[in-house]
Amino acid sequence: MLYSRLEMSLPAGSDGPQNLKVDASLKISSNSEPSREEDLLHTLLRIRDFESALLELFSLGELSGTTHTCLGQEHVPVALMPLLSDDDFVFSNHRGHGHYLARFDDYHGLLAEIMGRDSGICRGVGGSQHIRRGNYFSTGVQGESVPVACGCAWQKKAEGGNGLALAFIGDGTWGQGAVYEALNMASLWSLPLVIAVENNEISQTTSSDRNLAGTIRDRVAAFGVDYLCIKIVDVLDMREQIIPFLEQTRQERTPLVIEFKVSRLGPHSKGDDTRNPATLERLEANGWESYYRAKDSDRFSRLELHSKEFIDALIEQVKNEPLSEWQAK
Amino acid sequence: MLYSRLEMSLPAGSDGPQNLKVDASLKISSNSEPSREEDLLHTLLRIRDFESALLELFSLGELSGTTHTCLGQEHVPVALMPLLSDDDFVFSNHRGHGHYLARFDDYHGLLAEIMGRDSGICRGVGGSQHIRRGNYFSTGVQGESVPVACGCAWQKKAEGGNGLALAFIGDGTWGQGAVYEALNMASLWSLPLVIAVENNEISQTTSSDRNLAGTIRDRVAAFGVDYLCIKIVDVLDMREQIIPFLEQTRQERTPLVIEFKVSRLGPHSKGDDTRNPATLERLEANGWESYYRAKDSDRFSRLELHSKEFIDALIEQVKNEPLSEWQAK
Amino acid sequence: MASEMKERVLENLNLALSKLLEKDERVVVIGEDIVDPYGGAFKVTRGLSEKFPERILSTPISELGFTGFANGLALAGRRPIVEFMFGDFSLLAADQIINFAAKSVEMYGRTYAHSILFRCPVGGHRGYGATHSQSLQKHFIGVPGLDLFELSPLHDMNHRLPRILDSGRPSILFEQKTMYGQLRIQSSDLDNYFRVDHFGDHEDIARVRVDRGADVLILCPGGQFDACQKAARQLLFEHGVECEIRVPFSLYPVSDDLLEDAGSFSLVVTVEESTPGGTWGNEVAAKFGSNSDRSIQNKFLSITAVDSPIPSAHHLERQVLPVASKIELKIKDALQ
Amino acid sequence: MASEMKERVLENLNLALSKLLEKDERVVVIGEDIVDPYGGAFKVTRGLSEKFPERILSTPISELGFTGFANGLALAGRRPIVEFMFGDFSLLAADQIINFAAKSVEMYGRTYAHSILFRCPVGGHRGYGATHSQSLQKHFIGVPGLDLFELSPLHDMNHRLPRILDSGRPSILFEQKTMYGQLRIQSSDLDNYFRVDHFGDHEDIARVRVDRGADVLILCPGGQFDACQKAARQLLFEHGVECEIRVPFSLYPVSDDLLEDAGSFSLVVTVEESTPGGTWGNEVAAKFGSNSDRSIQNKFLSITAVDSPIPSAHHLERQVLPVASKIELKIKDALQ
Ligand SMILES: Cc1ncc(C[n+]2csc(CCOP(=O)(O)OP(=O)(O)O)c2C)c(N)n1
Ligand SMILES: Cc1ncc(C[n+]2csc(CCOP(=O)(O)OP(=O)(O)O)c2C)c(N)n1
Ligand SMILES: [Mg+2]
Ligand SMILES: [Mg+2]
Repeated sequence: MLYSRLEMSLPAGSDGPQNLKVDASLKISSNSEPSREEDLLHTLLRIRDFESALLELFSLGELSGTTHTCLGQEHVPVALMPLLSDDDFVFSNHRGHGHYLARFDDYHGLLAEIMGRDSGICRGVGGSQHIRRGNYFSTGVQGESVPVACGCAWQKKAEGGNGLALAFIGDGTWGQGAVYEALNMASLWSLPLVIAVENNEISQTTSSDRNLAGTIRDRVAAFGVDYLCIKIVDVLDMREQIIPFLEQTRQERTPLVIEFKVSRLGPHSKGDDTRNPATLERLEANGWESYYRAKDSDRFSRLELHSKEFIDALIEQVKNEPLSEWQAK
Repeated sequence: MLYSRLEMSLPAGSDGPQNLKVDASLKISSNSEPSREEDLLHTLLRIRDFESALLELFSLGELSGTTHTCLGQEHVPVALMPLLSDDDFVFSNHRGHGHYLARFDDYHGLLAEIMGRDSGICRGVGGSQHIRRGNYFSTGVQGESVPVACGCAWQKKAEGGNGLALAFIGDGTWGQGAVYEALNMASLWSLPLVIAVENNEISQTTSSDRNLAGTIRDRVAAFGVDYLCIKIVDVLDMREQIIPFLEQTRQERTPLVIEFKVSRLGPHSKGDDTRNPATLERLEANGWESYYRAKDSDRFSRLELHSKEFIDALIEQVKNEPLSEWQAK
Repeated sequence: MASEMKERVLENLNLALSKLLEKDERVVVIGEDIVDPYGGAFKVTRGLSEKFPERILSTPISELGFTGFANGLALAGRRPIVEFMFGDFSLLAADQIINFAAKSVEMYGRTYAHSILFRCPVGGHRGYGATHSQSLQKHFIGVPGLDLFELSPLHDMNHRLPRILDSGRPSILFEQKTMYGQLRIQSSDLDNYFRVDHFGDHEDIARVRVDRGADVLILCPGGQFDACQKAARQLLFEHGVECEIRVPFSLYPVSDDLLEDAGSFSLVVTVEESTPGGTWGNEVAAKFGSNSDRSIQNKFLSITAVDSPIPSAHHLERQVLPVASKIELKIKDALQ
Repeated sequence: MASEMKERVLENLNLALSKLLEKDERVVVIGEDIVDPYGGAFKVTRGLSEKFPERILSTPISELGFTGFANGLALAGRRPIVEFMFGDFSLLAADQIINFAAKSVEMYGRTYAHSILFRCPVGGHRGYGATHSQSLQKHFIGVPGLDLFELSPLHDMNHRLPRILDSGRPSILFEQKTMYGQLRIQSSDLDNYFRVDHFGDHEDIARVRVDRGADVLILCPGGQFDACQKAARQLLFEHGVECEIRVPFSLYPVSDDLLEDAGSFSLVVTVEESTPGGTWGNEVAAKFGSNSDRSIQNKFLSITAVDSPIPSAHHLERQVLPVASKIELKIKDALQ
């Protein structure tokens, strides 16, 4: 089976680029396979623990700068990434650790980057928000990457083949005009651009009813762009919903917006959450953690333990590495 | 009757500000009154002749710079302006002569401005595209004025009263992200902002099917903003369609987009029309000129003569005026 | 204000905003996440939305749009203060700042008041990375109609904020992020050695020196004062070099006063966090070049960051930014 | 190219683009209304879309968006050339230029090629008014990773355009609108008096002079060459003052060569159409100040436009812009 092969080929802790090439026309079978689900749950947990560890390191003063964890949203990149080939372009945003980890399975490179070590993806120069590896990019200015991804999608189409460019943005980023300029071009020129919206209904501290009029669905439709809404947290089921749409984007070279209804369970950055605990509790109850824990609580606990150990060991390792010796030219 | 009073109070060639205050809750009667229609036809013709004269002056080398005439679109401001009070904000754009003339009935001030005379509205500094008079503004950067108008609308609402801000844009200007940023704010904050779209289906040389995906109607609706489409050229009938919508904007302080389906009969600027003559002929046949000529050809010819004389005299007058003596500070 | 009261730069700015909102109904504050309880990414607006709920507008993530919105308010006679969460994002609004706000003053053939203040948190040392750490002051120098100011621990904002808005000219206030938490310098003694006074129009130039007749004149925007002061102390104690530091509130136009008597120093130094090229220091140097008596053989030194994006890692940031030890070293070298 | 063939600046640029498109499949041209038969507001791209229909992209009115789009092409290995219809609108795309294109070179800890060229028609004298006439070069000086160039009648673009893209660095080419229609200067004799040669790296600095040992050194971007040349003739014939004019192709970084031997002139003048403040002239002066032997008592004069928006009316434009007669006068005054 395609996906088990894929995930088998991602050794935990590996930091080399993985060949994630996938034949998108292949459909996955609907009955979930335990081993596959176990793998992806393990990935979900490791991303979660990676993020939690960052917050911990911050509170201990061992990290500085900014970090936007994807706590509560881990399932989005875990669902999406195996559906992309490594020639596809991916544009992540400020909340991008999960995107990177799900794409490259490279926990070491990202932690080293955030901790300013020489083995960091970008030698500590990029940091949490500015990552580049192959066709994977992130940057810290909201909305900036959507027209950029549009250009990459044009190139994918010009090359022939079925490549695409995917950009992650949040709900609040629909405030940026650049998003509409890009939607317009992608639609006019029929480009294989995918915008993956992680709609957590909040931007920093602003709830989306206070910064987003109307709906994302309607905004997308108004530009003649296809739209898919994903509300579930079961990763295999998510993939099943997404695959035919991605397939269409690849075959027809048409843009697509996928809106993921998700919950941000952590602070915006560090310790800057203005929401009340009851709200957070409600959000947690609907997240993938509750879902997978309920599905098989033994498995969950076992993997959780593995994951924690893995992340703890990682931190020890990276801490002991030398600081980056990058020099400005 | 309200509108006859209004138009009577606009002496031809006057260049002082006119009090155009109107009680927007007043409805006009549906049976057209000859005297009123005669007045507005006269205005239509004078704007047309003003614009034609500019093109002539350019071709004679008596004008330099740029000019974007509103030939074919004269009925839009002629319909709209009497529905605004002079406390309302108006934002014109690059194709703004008709907007100004319909608002202020000040042919002299505008021609003097374009010809760099001291009696010009802005002493020749602003020129064709940068006009300011009271609450009336224009500027040459597409889309720039929409968020600005949004701010003025906020102020109108904050003041109480029923004031509004209106911004003219073209169809091509829907390419600008600023338009969406403003729509979003206007909708979220419920502001009395009116966007008057003069959709002539072309931007400079680009037809709108090549730069506008989807429809303006849908884009507006996606932001939860009211929308009205005006396809007719009878000015009194246009007003009748518009009034209830404007009224709602004033009373409820809600944004509104009015899309006017119009034809640009002249070049984009001067002599830069890449469309074929057959297309232009077809467009002309559907314009207000054909319509009003057919309605009463004697009246049309009579007013046409008046108008030509008026504009000819105006040009003679302005030509003989001294150049602006503005000094940079 | 009693000189003994300890006040942080952030508190001073916050208080000045609060007073301004109280005194002047026309003032409106606009930006992202600026309402309570959050009070803005750097807490500059904390408490304001509770006191003035109608006039603190938290916006969508639309820098160009909300800057345009603020320009509209200014046209309508209000006095908007726009907060960019990071000064870097002012580039998204450059059209509204340069082609609209600044143009509104003179473009229409008469002089119009257009009271609007853009606030730009700038600078590095916070580990935010290249798109959240820049000092873009220089890119806004020389726009007709646009004035530039910079926050400092030496300048009380209580009367300066209203003054900016009273000027009727669009203005940008740059605010070094690392400075928000610093204590203001309110007494005339900085310590046992250095003394503080103010001179020039509106007492806008703060001067810190041991005595008249220093060897070196250091000119810096408020954001660099801390580093310059540390460098000056080292130069004094380690090398016996006396420095006078002048910190103008107005970055542009550069006031003539800033260079008063500059010819009497053996070295004139500008320090800023910008990358090289088109710098504020060049602007000062040009003014110096045209004003001063060139027969005096004094040298001019411009200290900036390295020509590089600002890295994220703390230790790498220090490598490219003009920290105190580098300032000290460069001045020492230049004196030789 | 035979030196007798008369070629306009516009034709040269158009031909250079055409050849580049032909030789390098990676090149894509992007902008508003750039396809035939219109061929762009200033006709720079005329004929290109007929020859290369797939690679000339006429865009919606979306400066920020299409600049971002072009950045995406550059990431994907293409070589986009972006035309802003008016350079003034580059401000709408400042974020993509400064925070994305320029950052792409070094922000990720390694050096990446990011071949992209932004073309900005600039300058006044066309009666377009304040938002369509600016010379915004100076605002882009000093961005790490970003190089600035300016078109001139003295510089053949045929090999220079490919060179810019080969550099792998984001670049802006400024193009004075009034210059498009001017004849290129292809012979070594400008007329019976002035001679032309080129020197420096890539022969990038054009030098126009009567002879060695002129009194005045005029440094100007290509767009000001015409006015400077006229002023130089007047100075020579009316006042017996000899000027040497140097026109660099690269505006920033300022090449050391530009100031070669500058200390031997009694007056060094920079001329540009920008408003005062943060000018290119300041950048040159700073370089001069740090390079040259200060014991030489030569003077430095910076000539710019007046500190004002550019008016629409032709006669008012001339009042604020640095026309030949003003340049002549200012140089004459400075010599006294
Ligand atoms: C242009 C720009 N403006 C403001 C910011 C500051 N900022 C960083 S994240 C953020 C909120 C983003 O909200 P959303 O798009 O919903 O993404 P989320 O954080 O919820 O994942 C803001 C305002 C920024 N990075 N870029
Ligand atoms: C930001 C910006 N980009 C480009 C231009 C150049 N330009 C002037 S008018 C125009 C076309 C506008 O089309 P549309 O909005 O449909 O208005 P119309 O001219 O048809 O009335 C363009 C591209 C401009 N003025 N501003
Ligand atoms: Mg969000
Ligand atoms: Mg149009």
